[in-house]
Amino acid sequence: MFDNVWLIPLFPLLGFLINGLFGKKIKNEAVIGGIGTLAIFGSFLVSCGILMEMISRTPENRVFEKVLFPWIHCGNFKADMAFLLDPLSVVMIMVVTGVGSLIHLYSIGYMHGEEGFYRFFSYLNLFCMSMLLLVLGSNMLVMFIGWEGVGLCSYLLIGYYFHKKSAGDAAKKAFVMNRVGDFGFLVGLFTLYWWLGDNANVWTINFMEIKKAAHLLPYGGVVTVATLCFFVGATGKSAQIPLFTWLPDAMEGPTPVSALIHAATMVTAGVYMIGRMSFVFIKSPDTMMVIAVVGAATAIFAATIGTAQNDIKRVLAYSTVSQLGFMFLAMGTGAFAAGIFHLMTHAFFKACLFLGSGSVIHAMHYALHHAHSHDDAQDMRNMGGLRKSMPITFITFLVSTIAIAGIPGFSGFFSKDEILWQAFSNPYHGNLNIVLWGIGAIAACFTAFYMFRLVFMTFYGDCRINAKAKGHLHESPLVITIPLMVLGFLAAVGGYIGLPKLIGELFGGIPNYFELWLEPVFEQAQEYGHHYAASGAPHNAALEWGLMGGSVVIALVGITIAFTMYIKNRDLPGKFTSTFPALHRAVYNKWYIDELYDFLFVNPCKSLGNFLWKGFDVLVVDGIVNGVAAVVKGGSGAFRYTATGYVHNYAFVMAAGTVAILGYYIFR
Amino acid sequence: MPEILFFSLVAGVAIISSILVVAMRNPINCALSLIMSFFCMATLYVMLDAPFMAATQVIVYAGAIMVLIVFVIMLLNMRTETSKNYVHGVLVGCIVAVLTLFVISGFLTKSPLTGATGSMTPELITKVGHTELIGRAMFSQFLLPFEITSILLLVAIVGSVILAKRKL
Amino acid sequence: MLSLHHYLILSGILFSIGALGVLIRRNAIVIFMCIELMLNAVNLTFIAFSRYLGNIDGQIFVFFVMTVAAAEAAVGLALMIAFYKNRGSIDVEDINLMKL
Amino acid sequence: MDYILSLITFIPLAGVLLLLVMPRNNALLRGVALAVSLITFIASISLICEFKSIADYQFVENIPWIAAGSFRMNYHVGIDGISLWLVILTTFIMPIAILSTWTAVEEKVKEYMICLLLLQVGMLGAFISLDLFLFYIFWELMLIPMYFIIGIWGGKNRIYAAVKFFIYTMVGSLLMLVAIMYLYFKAGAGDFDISRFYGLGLDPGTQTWLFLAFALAFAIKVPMFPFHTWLPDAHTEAPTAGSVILAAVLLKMGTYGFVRFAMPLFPDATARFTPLIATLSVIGIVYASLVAMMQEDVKKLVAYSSVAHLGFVMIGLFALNQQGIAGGMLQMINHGISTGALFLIVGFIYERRHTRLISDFGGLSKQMPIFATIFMIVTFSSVGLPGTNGFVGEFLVLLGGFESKLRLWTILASSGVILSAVYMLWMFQRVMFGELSNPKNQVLKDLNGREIAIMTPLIIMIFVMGIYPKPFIDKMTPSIEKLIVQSKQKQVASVVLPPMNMAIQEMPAGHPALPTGHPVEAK
Repeated sequence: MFDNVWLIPLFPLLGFLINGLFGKKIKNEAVIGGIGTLAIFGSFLVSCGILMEMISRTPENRVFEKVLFPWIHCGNFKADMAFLLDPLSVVMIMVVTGVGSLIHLYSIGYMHGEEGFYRFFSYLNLFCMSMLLLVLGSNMLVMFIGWEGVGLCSYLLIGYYFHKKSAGDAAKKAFVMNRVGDFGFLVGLFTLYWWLGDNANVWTINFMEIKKAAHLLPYGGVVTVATLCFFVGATGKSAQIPLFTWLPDAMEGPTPVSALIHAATMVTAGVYMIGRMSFVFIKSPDTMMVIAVVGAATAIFAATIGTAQNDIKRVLAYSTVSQLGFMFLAMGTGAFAAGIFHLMTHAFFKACLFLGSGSVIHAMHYALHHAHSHDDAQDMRNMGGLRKSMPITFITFLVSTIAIAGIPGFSGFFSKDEILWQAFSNPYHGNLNIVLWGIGAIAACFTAFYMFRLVFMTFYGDCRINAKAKGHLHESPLVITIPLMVLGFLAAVGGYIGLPKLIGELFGGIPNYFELWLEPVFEQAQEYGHHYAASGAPHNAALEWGLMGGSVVIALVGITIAFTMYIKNRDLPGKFTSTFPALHRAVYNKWYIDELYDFLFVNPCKSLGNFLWKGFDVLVVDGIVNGVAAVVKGGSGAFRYTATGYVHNYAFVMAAGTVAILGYYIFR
Repeated sequence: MPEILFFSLVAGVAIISSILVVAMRNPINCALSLIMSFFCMATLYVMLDAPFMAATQVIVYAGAIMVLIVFVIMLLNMRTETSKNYVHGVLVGCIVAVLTLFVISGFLTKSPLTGATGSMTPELITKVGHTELIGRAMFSQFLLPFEITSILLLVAIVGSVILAKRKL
Repeated sequence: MLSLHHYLILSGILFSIGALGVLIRRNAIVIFMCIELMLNAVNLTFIAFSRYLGNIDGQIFVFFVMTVAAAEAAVGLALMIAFYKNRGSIDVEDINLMKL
Repeated sequence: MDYILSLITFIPLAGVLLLLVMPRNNALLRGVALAVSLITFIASISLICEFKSIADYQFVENIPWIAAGSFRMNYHVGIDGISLWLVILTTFIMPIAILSTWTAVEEKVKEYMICLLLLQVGMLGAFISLDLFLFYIFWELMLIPMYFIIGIWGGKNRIYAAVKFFIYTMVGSLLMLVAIMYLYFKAGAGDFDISRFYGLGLDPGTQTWLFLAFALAFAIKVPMFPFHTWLPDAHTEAPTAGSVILAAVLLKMGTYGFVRFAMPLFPDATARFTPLIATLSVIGIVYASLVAMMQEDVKKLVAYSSVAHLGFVMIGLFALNQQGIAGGMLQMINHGISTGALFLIVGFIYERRHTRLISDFGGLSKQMPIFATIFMIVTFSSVGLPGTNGFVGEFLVLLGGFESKLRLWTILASSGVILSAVYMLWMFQRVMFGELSNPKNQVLKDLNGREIAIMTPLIIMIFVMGIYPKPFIDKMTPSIEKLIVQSKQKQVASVVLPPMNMAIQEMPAGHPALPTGHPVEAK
């Protein structure tokens, strides 16, 4: 089965080609959607087969590399088109193909009747292929194909409604910001490759070979430079500070896109990349700290913005940024398995939330359309009380919200709690740990608050929708609700494969399967970590129980505040806003980060470009050129008068010349 | 002596008529003066024992070419030129012309004036006849150039027809 | 006794007069006639030398010169007619552009 | 097959002669020109098949041509891995260029086609010449048809652009001619065979001046930063085919000149000027990208992007290692394909709307979906998206640069990766996205069969080179190795073994005594 790994990206590629080339002629939405969905579902089946086989193998035999064909071979540089299978990439392909299949299915319903239906599915398939290349790539360059490929697809899909200017802007912004990250990725790649080659004579970009040679790398120093560069790449792709502003704008794309790309898969690529190269990252304590701090900062920062947004998708977008911050916090604290675990659970509940919001928007849109109203279908202030008309959507949404808020028993609790515990108890950051934990905990509180605010505003209370539209509200069709139900189910129970040890012990020593599964991947990293950190976290069961309880309480506090503000006492938000107008304005306007970037980068670049063009290129460079030409022309103008064009002038000169020459020879 | 006297007379007429060619305002007068000059040339050719050349001179130059020129002058309907359109750069022109003459005379005095001699004596000319001599030379030794000349004339005919016809 | 020198000097004078005409006249046809004059002066030289050297080649050359002059007259006059049709003048001062 | 190179080079010339005698039937003339270029292309395919991956020159022909005593010029041609792909690129681009102005050029079609084919002779000849003098002849030969193409069939400001292009290039090439002469007399009597000049061992001072003369000629052609202003003018004014050829092949003359002549001939000077050239290249990349960003004319934008791309090529070449040079060479071909395609695209919309201002467009995606798809693929190829050709070249260039001493420059140059995305996507967005508000744009027709046929081979090449560049790299690898050795040998000698340097410097003195020391290669 391992040998057939190439089938996984191949199916979506075929789907992309068929839909892209012939989709316009097929026209039948069922066929197009069917092809797209089957393509990714085929990949899912192959992935399942691979997962089965991997489970049946012993942990030592779980790494497998499949070389398809040599790609770039040049001198000592070798990059093959090759795929790597190990427990980590299998987790990722399962998530990508699994969630991807559901979202494809959902899209058939959601995108029904849209212009360019085939275009959407071909892009979606292309995205899946790129994402699978990213996670399967056995060297950095194949990963980079996927890395940029998903950026491209994200560009295409955000700009799907290209006739809207905002969509085009958002798409461009996303791509350019990703490009900034890619720049970091490339420089990091170069640094690592060059250093290993120059100093250790290991010329490679293959992950497994680097892993073997990782003991040659120093602690800190050049590794810090390289990993920081990689981390810049990760911030770009995973929307962390400072490159996070594209993600909320990316909500211009259709909702399934937001669910697939901007929640479940693409944005987690940065986390995956750090996990993939954990053995390099861990060698630089400074980078680890930077990652942890950036992660924590992003988590709290995005969470604050999320509390004040009214667009249902924007709230979810900021929530995604915030949750990604949690993942980076995990990575930065050396809890790689926990980060990946949260990645997975997040993929379930956030995909479910996005799809749920999509279902709501779909319904709202339909209703508003039939009521001939121009109200914004995505504005939560126009919703309310939807739980009666959309029960399935409501239940799955609620389950996912509970999961993300961190209520015990649901998947989010296990993963988030693990991260917070690791942030508190990891051996790497010393006194910083308590700060990291504190920030994480507050961010968790905010998460619970804004998510329940979302639920309360959307599904509870009075229906604020246009009265005419009210009657048109109805539950979405089955093709939309089935993925919701599956994802909702996974959001609820998906956490049980990574039961914290503490809880597992209660139930007769159930191990943390997920951690166990990934252990061989991160073993080496942990080993390196112990070189400079105290070996093993201080294991204090009481403390861990305490913190666990603490995080539950924090989540409940957030929910309670939301309940108070949006159910019980509806005047509170208004009061709050009028009490702190400046704060509200700042939060509502996303802390003016976009404006800051415009001021710092975009506008200076534009005016510099304009100056260089009109001021320098035309005036100075071309001025010199034309100046030289003018001088020559002026000089030759003096001689020009000898050439009058009159025959007799020439005849005079000729005759005089002949006479002079002959005279000279005769009379000399 | 009478030869010199006759030469002087003919040369004088030639020079005067040439000056008239340059000086007359009406192109027709110029042309007529030129014909006069050509006839003087023909006379000189006879004096130089070249009667065939003299005949050719009269027929081709004074006859054909000048008729052509006069015809063109008539065709273009040219009148006497006003003083403004008459001449320009007289002084410079005269200086150049005088210098030319000066150079030629210098050449005459300095040069030995010799060249490849041949066997064509006046006696031979009277005996055989000038025309025959020319004919023999032309159609034996200079046959190829002669034929090429005919091509030149053909080209000239074609050229002039095209040039004159294009805008008609 | 009449010598070669007489003819050559006469020829030189005629040539100079012709050259003067070419240089100072404006009317293209007159200039053309002056050129014919110069050619004739040269012809005279050729025939004079031919006579005094006893070599007939000079006279043959005159023959060719006449042919060239005839061709020149034909083409040159055709050109002048064409030009006159375009410009309404054959003043050389109007002939100062390479194109019409 | 011994004369295959000459055959390829002079088929277009035969086409020129054929066109000369043909009646002025535009359709027929176009057809014949296209057929000639296609035959040339097909003939050139055999080069790839027969080419062996070795460092030596192949398909060599060496025929004595001009001999004046000891002064000899040979018709000496041959290709190695470096010139092979450029020859193929030339023959590949030519039919496309001819097709591109199939309908746009209506006047003087005969002369136009003759110019195009003559241009091809010049370009091919310059790439295959192994004799400096022959190279110079072809180098100048290229200039004239291009001058006419811009000057006669160009846009509004064509005379200015054509003259600027001509004089600019001429200034550089005259300096090069002087340098060639100097080099020749330095080497002593004999022929102009470049291999004779490679091992000359000039002293560093002489090398400096000669290198500067050569480098100026090539830098103008590339064009490198302060000498680039002729390019936007020439590109904007030239007809589509002119722009395509200019971008795809003519600019490569400059970079090819560096690889073939300036670098191996003057190793010491190369080492000395590497920082300067790298600096100019980096400035060129960033500067041209920023300027391109603000352009209002699509064609000018693409022209400035050319400057930026060629900056990458220069960095790669002067990294002087396998990756850098291979990347540079690939990037040369890539640029030929992608930027050529971009100019074609600009040509398509110009033919329809007779404007190139970005502000006149917007929302074309809706009206022209096929065009939009092709435009997007080409845009992303130009941006260097992995999977397209642009990436492989750009990546290898940066990798090579990073491995060499030019690390800092490379990092700065990498920022061009971001900027290229900014200006290309911004342009793409403004032209293709947004509302289709202009009524003139609402009646635009999508690409027709001919236009799709033009773009298809380019699109295919974009992906082939992006996904499977191995054959391209493999064929050039041995030649690049040789080049690196040649360009570095003296640096090593002068650094490691100073006494050796003396010995080499004495060599030229003994050289003239052995005028026959370079036997004509028997073939």
